[in-house]
Amino acid sequence: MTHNSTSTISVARAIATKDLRIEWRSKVLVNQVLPFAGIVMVLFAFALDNDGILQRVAPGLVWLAVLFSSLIIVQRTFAIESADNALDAIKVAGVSSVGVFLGKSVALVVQLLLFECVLVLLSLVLYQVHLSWGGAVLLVTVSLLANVGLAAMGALYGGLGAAAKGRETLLPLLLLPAVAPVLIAATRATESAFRVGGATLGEGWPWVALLAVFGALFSFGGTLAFGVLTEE
Amino acid sequence: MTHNSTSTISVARAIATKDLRIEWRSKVLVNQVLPFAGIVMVLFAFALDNDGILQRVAPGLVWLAVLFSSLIIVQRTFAIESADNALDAIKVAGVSSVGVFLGKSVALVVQLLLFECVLVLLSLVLYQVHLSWGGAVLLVTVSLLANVGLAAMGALYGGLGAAAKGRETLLPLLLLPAVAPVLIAATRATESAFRVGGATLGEGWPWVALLAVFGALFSFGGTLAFGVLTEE
Amino acid sequence: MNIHPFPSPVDTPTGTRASRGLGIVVFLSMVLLTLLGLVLTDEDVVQGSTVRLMYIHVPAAWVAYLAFIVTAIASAMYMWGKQHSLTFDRIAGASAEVGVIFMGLSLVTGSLWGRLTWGTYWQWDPRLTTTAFLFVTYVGYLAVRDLGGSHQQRAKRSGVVALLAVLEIPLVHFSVVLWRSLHQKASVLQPNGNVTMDGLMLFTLLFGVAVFTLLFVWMVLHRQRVLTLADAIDDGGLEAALQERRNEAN
Amino acid sequence: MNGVDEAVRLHNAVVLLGSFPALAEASLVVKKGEIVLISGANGAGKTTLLRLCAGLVPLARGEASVLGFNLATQRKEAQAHVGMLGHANGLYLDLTAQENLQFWGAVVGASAREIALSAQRMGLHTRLLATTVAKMSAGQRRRTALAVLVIRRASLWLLDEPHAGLDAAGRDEIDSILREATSAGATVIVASHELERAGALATRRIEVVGGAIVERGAQ
Amino acid sequence: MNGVDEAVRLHNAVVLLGSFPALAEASLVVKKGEIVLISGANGAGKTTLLRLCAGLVPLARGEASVLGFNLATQRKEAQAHVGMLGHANGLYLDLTAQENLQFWGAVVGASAREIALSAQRMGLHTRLLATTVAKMSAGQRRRTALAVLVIRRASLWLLDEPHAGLDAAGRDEIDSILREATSAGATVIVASHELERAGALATRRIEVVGGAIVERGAQ
Ligand code: HEM
Ligand SMILES: Nc1ncnc2c1ncn2[C@@H]1O[C@H](COP(=O)(O)OP(=O)(O)OP(=O)(O)O)[C@@H](O)[C@H]1O
Ligand SMILES: Nc1ncnc2c1ncn2[C@@H]1O[C@H](COP(=O)(O)OP(=O)(O)OP(=O)(O)O)[C@@H](O)[C@H]1O
Ligand SMILES: [Mg+2]
Ligand SMILES: [Mg+2]
Repeated sequence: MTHNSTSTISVARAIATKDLRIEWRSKVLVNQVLPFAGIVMVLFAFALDNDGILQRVAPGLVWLAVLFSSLIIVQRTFAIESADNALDAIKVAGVSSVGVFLGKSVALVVQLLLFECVLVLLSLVLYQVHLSWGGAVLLVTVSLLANVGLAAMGALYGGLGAAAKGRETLLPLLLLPAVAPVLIAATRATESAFRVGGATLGEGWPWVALLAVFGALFSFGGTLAFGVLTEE
Repeated sequence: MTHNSTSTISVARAIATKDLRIEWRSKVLVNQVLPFAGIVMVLFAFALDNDGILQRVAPGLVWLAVLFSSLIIVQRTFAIESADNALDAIKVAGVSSVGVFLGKSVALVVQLLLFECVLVLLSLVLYQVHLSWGGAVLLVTVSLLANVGLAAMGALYGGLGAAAKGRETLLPLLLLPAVAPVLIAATRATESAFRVGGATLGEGWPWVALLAVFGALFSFGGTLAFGVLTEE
Repeated sequence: MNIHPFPSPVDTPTGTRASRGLGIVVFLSMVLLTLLGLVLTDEDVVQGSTVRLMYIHVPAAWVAYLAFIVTAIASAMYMWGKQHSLTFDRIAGASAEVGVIFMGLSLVTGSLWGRLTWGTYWQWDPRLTTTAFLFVTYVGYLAVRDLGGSHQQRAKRSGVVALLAVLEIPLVHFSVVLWRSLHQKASVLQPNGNVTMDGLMLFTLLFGVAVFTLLFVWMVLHRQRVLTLADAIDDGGLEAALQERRNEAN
Repeated sequence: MNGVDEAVRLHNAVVLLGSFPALAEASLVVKKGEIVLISGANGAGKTTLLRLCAGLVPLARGEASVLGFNLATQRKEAQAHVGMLGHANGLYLDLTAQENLQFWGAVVGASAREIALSAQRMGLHTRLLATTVAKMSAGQRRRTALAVLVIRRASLWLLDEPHAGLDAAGRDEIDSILREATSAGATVIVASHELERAGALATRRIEVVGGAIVERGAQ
Repeated sequence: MNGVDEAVRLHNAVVLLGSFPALAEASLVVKKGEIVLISGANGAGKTTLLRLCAGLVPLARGEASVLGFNLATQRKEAQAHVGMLGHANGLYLDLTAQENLQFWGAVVGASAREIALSAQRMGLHTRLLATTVAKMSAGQRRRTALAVLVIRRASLWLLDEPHAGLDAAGRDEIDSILREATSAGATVIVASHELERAGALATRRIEVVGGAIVERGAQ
């Protein structure tokens, strides 16, 4: 009598669509987190504006801003589930937890990409960075790969925090050290893309490889671990 | 038959005690926001460590970290009230809104002070700043006064955001420009205290005066405006 | 079924004979200002032709200040007036909207000018930064007006914000004195009252201020009437909604 | 004009939530000492009616006064005498029941004895008093919220589905508390879907239909 | 051992919340097709019992199986056939009722027709379907949650105070939905404090006392 249980893919799609629709409807990230990140970058520019320091640290600032925004985005994406205890409802539905993990991750990747586009554009204007075509290609690749890693770790630890009620505290503690390597690799690669401190484009690509490894590792690990971390 | 309504002061005290007790119990700020701010500062030390840049921008970094933390603290202090709709209960109690404002502000000041102590100590260690006794006195005065301004504006606009449900979006938009002068004055004064870029201690005190003016102005304005912004 | 108890707002003109007259005057003075700015005045000794940007940049900044001050005064009149008349609130809103436009204009012309003289669109200079903050503050003010709730509530809330926000203007104005700044020091109105500028340039600048002020008045007049009609539409919508709600009861 | 024996007087009151008229020209007079049961379909406007009386939502049109205070101009004065229990409990989840009660005691000026008494009445025994609200069951939270309400000693009690979530003993207790309050001169307005239970308590019954009020006559 | 005609079998089940034994050696057998009413004081353990059957809290000791699946080892398999309505509604507040239903439809694999049908049954008319849940009244939210439950077409229905917040029409509707479900072979367990209402519906009644189960006999 019960419905046939749906496939992992369709669960993932339903969750990702729903998350993106909620963001589209509530615009919390666009209206709240994005201006926040923007103002962070403006204030940094104001605090550091002398002697070309700003250009030198611009890549680091961009990725710091991404990192903080990603923390808030992860928190928000699980706050949606806890608000009226939809998390329990999803658990009782007995659907594939891999599907839930993938859905959450995809929604996070999409939102992070949007953020990065805006933040990178902002940094080009605010920090007066010059970007060549080759640099742009490098930057896009870096963003994509870095996002996969950030999103996978975010979904994993965000899920853990939401499952262990009232322990959202754990999120930054777990997430920040875990994604620090991603941050560093992305910063170094962006330095090459922005050509700061005499870095050349060629120096950037090895970092991209590293990001790809992290992304793959984190997604794989997340897929395996999510069920264990969030259930019961 | 109803109780005599309690005085503004006792309402303020009840609210401040309650807020601090909740923080003491839940440790959200200490466990969540503080490590976050700490990691920001470490990452900066990591990103900027050359040619004494770090020492030069240390004051700016400290106050930026304070500012971002203060946004999160303000959001948290009003999230407590909205979680089970205690805000409505407080309104129906018909207590003095000045009392509510003062209570919230005091709790914010205390929490901000705690944050600043940790962040300043951290900056001394991380950025290898030397602090003289005179500098320390200046720094303490600056922190106290800057906090009053931050807390008053935070309580005011946080209350507005909480009252207009679902529009917490406004908080950074309203709060950041309003407290930017506080940030600038505090940074300049801290530069004197840290003696960076050849600044002398004496140069710091006029900024303290400015901070005092802001603090007084914001507290006064907040006291008058809070009721109007949060009611109905 | 037309349930609106008043003529359709769509057909109600926002102009009157007086405001149309004012519009014509503004238009003609604009033409004259363009002539003065582009043709009749000389190049600056140091800045060359780029100085012509001043005739927009400075009036726009000053009229934006004026607009924000008008917003504050109108808000005060709403709050402390006996009637709590929404007209004042709408004037405050209209004036802030126009002020944001002028402030934006000043920011844009300033950064163009900066590109020409300093070689960069933007510098993290106190005047520029505080101006940007002032701009953001009034964008925030407009967002508060948009929060929803009753009209009176909107008026009260935004009135408070307007009174707080106006305090930032002195900060922007004195920022060049307070902090070491790249930006032009107060060159027209110096603290000691001296005026240091070539005659026709000064005249053009002041004429620009006058024209922009008239433009401001004209825009606020119309905008204020549009806001009045928008509020009326809201109220008219209420009648229809009430009717529908009563129908639920059958 | 506002009779001293009137607890609530609404005249063509309109309340807008967003642009939706949750109350559409509702008129109602409640005398002091009454226990009024408000019934009505889901979404009819019961909660909004109570929130209007508590001064939590602004009046868009019409007139409303509570305990002789005009809600448009003397809201704070009215609120000082009004106690409300909404759908939400209004508790701080990270504090224990005891700490919640103490906070409200300090805010409304109730003594430690009153607090202990009302906790006892609502069946909050020692273990529960020391439990944080976050760990309580639904009914235990509701009991804590009711204990907070009791120490308010309000003149006008507004209750939104007070019986929901309470066990049999809790239901009896709240009924006897409300009866005591009215016999001491207070007025009670209860919105409820449990018509038998609340109807037995009420001295009068009204129905909210599509944001307007329909009298159902005394019981 | 697990009889095919048993929907729930608990044997000395212990559930710890933190370190508190919310269920203390509860034993219970529910046959397929039954409608069981669980009553009990606030904090007795009713919600915990339902959450155990839904596989939402781990078993600390004892045995528990649902629809023939052992909860310790085959939780997912059991959950695929279980539908639960808790104290909370489990809805997304920023989505409309329609969008919530569509999401759950996609997750559990229900067709658009089923969704439309269950929305209609729960009285979610066009305006409501297009309203975000955040703007709904308490009862309207509960109705949406019930509509979501209906499209689950579960074999075991677990309901925590399903009547609370619903108006008279909603109460009748939910009763008839549950009767239909059991006549189609499903099993229903209802925790409730409204003994008259839920008692009339139930085929059997049990009471939870201090985390253990006391039989009250068939009605
Ligand atoms: C984005 C860049 C700029 C911004 C945001 C900006 C903003 C302002 C503002 C707000 C004022 C009014 C100040 C007051 O009287 O309180 C002002 C005045 C003025 N600005 Fe700029 N400005 C910018 C760039 C420039 C540049 C590049 C120049 C010329 C090199 C310039 C020349 C002037 C002059 C001459 C005045 C009149 C000064 C006085 O008498 O106070 N500005 N600007
Ligand atoms: N922002 C809004 N926009 C549109 N409609 C709204 C908004 N907020 C509330 N509503 C509607 O207003 C009505 C509010 O009703 P209220 O909460 O007073 O109902 P109620 O009688 O208490 O119902 P219940 O029995 O379900 O608690 C509902 O129909 C709801 O859908
Ligand atoms: N983390 C915890 N620590 C201590 N006690 C807890 C914890 N979590 C829950 N409890 C207790 O466990 C019991 C849980 O009961 P449950 O929610 O199952 O009650 P219930 O029968 O549903 O009550 P109600 O009728 O109020 O809904 C309560 O007594 C509660 O105080
Ligand atoms: Mg209601
Ligand atoms: Mg329960």
